[in-house]
Amino acid sequence: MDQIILQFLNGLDKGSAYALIALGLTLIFGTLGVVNFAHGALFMIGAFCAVTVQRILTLSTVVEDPTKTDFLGNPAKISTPYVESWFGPEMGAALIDWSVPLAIVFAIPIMVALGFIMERGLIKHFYKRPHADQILVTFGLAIVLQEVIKAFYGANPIPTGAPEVFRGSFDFGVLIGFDPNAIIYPYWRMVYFAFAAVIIGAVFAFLQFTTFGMVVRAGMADRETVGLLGINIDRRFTIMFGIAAAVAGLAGVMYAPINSPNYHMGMDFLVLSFVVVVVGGMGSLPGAVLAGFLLGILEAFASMNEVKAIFPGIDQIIIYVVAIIIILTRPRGLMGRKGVMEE
Amino acid sequence: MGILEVKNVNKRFGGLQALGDVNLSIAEHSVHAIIGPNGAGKSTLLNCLVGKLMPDTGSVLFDGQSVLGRKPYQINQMGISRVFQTPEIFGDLSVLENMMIPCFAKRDGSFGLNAMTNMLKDREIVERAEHMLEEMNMADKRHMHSASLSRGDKRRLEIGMCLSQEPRLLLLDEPTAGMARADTNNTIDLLKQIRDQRDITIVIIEHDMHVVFSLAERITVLAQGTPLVEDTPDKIKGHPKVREAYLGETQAA
Amino acid sequence: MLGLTKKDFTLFVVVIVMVALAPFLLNPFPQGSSLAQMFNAGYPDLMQRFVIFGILVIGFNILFGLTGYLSFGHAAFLGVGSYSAVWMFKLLGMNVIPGILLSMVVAGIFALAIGYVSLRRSGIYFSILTLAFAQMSYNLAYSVLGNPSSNFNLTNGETGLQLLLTDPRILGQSTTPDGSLPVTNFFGIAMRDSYELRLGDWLFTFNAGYYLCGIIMLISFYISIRIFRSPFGMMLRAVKSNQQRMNYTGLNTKPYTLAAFVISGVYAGLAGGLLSSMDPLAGAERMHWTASGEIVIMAILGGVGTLIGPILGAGFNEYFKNILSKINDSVLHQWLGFLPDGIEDFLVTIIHPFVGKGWHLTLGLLFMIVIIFLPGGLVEGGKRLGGMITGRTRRSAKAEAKQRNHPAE
Amino acid sequence: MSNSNFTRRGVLKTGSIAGAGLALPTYLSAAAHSGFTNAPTGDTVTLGFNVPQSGPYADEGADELRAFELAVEHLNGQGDGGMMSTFSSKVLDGTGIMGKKVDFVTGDTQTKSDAARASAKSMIEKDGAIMISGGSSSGVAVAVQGLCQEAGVIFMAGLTHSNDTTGKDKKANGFRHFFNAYMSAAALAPVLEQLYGTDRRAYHLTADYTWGWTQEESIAAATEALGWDTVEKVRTPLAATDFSSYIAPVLNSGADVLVLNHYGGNMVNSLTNAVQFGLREKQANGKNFEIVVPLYSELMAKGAGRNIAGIVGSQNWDWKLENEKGDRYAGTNAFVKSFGEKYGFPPSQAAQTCYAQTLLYADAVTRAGSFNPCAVVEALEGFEFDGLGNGPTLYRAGDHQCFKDVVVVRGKENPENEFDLVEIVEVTPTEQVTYPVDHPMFSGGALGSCNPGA
Repeated sequence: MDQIILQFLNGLDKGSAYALIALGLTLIFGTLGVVNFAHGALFMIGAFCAVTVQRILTLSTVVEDPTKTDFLGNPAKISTPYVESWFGPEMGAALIDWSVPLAIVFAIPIMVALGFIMERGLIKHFYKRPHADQILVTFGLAIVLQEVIKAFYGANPIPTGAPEVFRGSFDFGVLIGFDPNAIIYPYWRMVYFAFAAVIIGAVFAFLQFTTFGMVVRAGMADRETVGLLGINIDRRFTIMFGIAAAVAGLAGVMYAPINSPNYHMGMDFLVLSFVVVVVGGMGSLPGAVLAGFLLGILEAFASMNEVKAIFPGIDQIIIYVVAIIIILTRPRGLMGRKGVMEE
Repeated sequence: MGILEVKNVNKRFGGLQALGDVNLSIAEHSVHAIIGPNGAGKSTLLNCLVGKLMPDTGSVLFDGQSVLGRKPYQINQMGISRVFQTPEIFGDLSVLENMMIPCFAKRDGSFGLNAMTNMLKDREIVERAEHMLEEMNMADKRHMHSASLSRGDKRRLEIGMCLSQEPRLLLLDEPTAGMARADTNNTIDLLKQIRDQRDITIVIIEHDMHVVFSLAERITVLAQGTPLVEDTPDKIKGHPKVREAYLGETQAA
Repeated sequence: MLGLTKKDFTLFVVVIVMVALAPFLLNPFPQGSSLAQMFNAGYPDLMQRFVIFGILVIGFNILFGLTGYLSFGHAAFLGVGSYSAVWMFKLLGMNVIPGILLSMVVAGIFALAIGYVSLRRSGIYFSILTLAFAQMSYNLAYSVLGNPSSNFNLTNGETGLQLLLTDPRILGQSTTPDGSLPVTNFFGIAMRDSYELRLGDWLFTFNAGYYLCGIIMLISFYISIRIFRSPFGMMLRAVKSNQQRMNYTGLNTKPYTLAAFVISGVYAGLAGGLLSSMDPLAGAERMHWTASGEIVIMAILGGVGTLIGPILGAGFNEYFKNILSKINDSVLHQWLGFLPDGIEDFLVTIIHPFVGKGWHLTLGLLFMIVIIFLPGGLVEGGKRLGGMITGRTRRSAKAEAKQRNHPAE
Repeated sequence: MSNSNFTRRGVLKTGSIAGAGLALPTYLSAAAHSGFTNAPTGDTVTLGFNVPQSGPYADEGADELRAFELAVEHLNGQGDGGMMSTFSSKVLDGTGIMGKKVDFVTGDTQTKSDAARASAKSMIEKDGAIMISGGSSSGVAVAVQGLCQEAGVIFMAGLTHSNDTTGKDKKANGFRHFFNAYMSAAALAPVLEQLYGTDRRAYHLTADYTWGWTQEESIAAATEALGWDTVEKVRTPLAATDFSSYIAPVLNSGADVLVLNHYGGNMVNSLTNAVQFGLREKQANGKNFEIVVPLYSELMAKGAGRNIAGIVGSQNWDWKLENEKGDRYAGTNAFVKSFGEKYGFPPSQAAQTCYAQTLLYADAVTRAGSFNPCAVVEALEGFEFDGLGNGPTLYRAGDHQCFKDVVVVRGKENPENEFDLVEIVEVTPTEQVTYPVDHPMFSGGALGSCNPGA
């Protein structure tokens, strides 16, 4: 029982990441009708926003310390981050410690701007092109983006820690009557789950309760009619692209402490998030979120030893097995609409 | 016994009774029109005839054989061809190729792994397709990309494709919907020509009374999923129930 | 001739000549010159890859180009074919023919099974189904099915399935008299045998394996032309164009798409079998989704639904992949050595991120450029070029490009 | 950087023949050359350095490439000579190899068997490389080693740690300087005993592919010999990025040690996740919970950041070795100095192994007096040497594996700078990590006979 609760928690957390990425993908697909293979790259760039903020905060003055030597026998260099010399050691250290949450503030404008540039500069020329062309050009863009990141940051993962207060884990088990250590869960992952819930909630609320959101929803349902009403749907869709990019970017920023960011993390998530979107049903936002959590939880359960003992290797393929079963039994995924992407 | 016998067909969509106890008998070599206001169940009925929908109860017999439970392509192979409201043609293919496809379907059946012959060297098929194009007055357009045809030409092509299969029953779903008057008249002439020259039964679903009365020999009026009355055009024109239920509205509008 | 129209026959002859003379065409620079080091592609391995991936994409194009069904898991068939062929070399003997035949059969069976299930859906749902099957194959081949210490080591996991001195090879020999592995051969002609021709400063290599692959590629290409021009090919295009009309014209689309899927699966299996015949080691990576993606890229780069496009796309991709990754700074310095030092260093710094370890970046940019500016792929580029030369207006070339779903040359 | 030391081996070869006029057909195979593949005929000899330049191991590949370039410089008499001056064999004189200037070509393995083989093939077929070296994964090493055996060139393995490379997949033309999983386990066992005692219960998380399996087998055997229990061995998918669902059950499984048989990005992520779950602060069975990563590199330590602190693992070599453990490890400082001065940071163990392999090859050729692979094999088999940073080392004839001391390291709690992430805990002497050629973990293959190609 404790194992099941534990894996359920893990699943929620995996699911949060899947759901956030899938949500952004679906926003873009639902509004613009574009299959964006560069979405994983946006997630990755978000994570590197966190890395960059950490780097900026740790930019240092370098002085030579004659009492120590470095590996070549030259005087060692002592570096002091500027923030520590500006704001005092304590405040400076705190800023560095909180660099990931701080990065959110920086990531939003960067990601929105990146989204605008992508949409205006590239994607809009592909609205009328076949989906295969869209996939290919965005895939090319994804490669270019990740290679640019690689050129600047290298291929090695870059450790990006969560603030000190969120390190370590919380013992859930004790809370609900299990033995100590039976159900432990890291604080930062709880933060991530809560963060994902807030973002998802905010996106839905935005679409549900604002005029802007209403127009966009109407546009998702029937683009031409809304266009006929004299509403400039294109500009709104551009903004939606920016929002989707920001959602992916924020998912990446907050993910950085969970796994050290590396340049190909976007590609690692890309296929999975597409499976999530399709299982959820193309163009359905609730479907994407539901499928994200569903697949995350199933993936967590499949990695249990008890399950693997019965089906060896099931954790390698569970996502795909589930995807195949769902697509075959529900022709348009969990909540997909008819006629979307079936041609 | 007509060529098409529809008996006690019922179809519900959720709480909506789309078809209620429809009985219909189409005589061979006749032109039979089915009319009715929007939502009367015309399209649902048609879809039940061609295998797109499965009625909840009842039977549909074509030439004594049941069509129910068969796939659209199987029903087509039995001798029923369908013309759609908006012309359904192979837009990526040339006009000639469009015409060849039904010829192959007629000769080779629903599937043929005929992968190693050159289709243009298949004299029999090409001649048949060319002949049909001439009959449709489209021979000069044979190498055109069919998506670039005018709407009237697309309709002619679609009808020609259906006819090239030599069907015994031709179903037309509002063949002149959205057409300009001139195109409509051309289509009427074409259909008349088919009716007069071919050994064929035609069922036409139509909104345009001008078309119906120029072509049909018998008319069934459908209202709320049930046949209201069936008779010859002249009788239908004067039928009080029809005027009330249907024509009155049209004339008023 | 050969049942082809004059135009198709001309194209076929051009391809024959290209394949036959590739060792010359791909080695335009004299051996030893600085340009030769990087730009010459006339060595056996790369030439073999050109034609083998050509076969793969020709087959993929029969499915994607004609029916419009975008399989995102085609690499699975390549992998399955590769494994089958290596197993043949392990169990039976080193003649490539049984290996190639088995690879086609096994890939065909796989394609039949996967296609039967996946073709129940269309559009992106179909793509994701094929992707899911391929990723499952990859993951299982990499781990569970490839554990050397288990009794069921089908794929040898990460290392890849390889020949061992202890393999039975019942129709051949387990080891050669001098204690090495026997080499793959075609009735005695070793695949790696080459004939070298020197003409002045030029060195041309004629490799037996390349010519075997080349001949098989020509046969595959010929069959694909016949399929394109056949009633079957037209039906496939009709499927892409309007499935509804197909159904109401008495045609059952499922066997058509399934047949196309199996044919292209067999092509992929053949390509896999040939890869193994040229180099008898089959790695799981060739089934990874990025490998499937690469097939799609090659098809679209070349020109979807065209006859020659797949060959161009495969050649373009393989060429740049191999060439760019091998350029390093010392090569750059050598090329630019004629410039003054300052400018030379500056240029090397500029070019550096795009070559060697940055080859992905350049390839990504090339993909984008081709897709953005040549919606019909390289074939369209060729047409525009031809148009410019013969003085036709760009407009007409563009108009033609709009009809690129037609089988063009 | 404008010294273009690039003349292709073909220039002279062709030049000498060009006089003969045109068509001079020869079979590449037979005796047109000196009886072996790619016999160098001009005044240069080409080596092929096949390293991961793209993919997750690209940084490690870049470091290998730096070492190769340095080695080539030193062989050609440029730079300060590095370990050539400390190397026990003194036949290398800075004039290239046997008077032929050393040229090299580079390629990208992408850490994929297929791509690595294709890249090596192009080096052999197109560039005339006579030796291939490099790589950072065992799958690639085994695949390329097989290719070199068939093609008749020498393969000097780079970073490859699986037992199979010199075990069941060993080849006559292939040589490994790097240590292996068995040696890691044998070296770690006494240290683990000393640090954590003999009454421990271990939980293994293992990357589900060849290398992971051999390491799991080796470590489990070595720790069980100490008296440890193995609670569970769990295989994790290679593609996994989030290991939470594998880590979470560990604490409640009755285990008190977690062994991570992961490498590269897998290891960085699984270790990060394990620390996130607070495993290192927990108690189990009344003891502190411990994490062991049997093999990790400097780059992985860097990727894991401060999560690596206190984690015990093994390495082939460390740049501080000579400073801390004395001049048994001579050569280390010479290498660190020339590498550090050229590139500005200390070399990794991958760089050291690649540098040593290049020198060893050059030395073997010179001692043999021939580039013929069979002569080189003969010169390397049973070769005992010293002064390449690892102490006295033997290239064993039976399996072409180097036997030398193994370094046991631990992540530093408070690293002073970004290069100083690990501290040396112990150096386990050669005798303790040596095993017989027919050890069960290495059985099942045969070297076969050397293949000169031709």
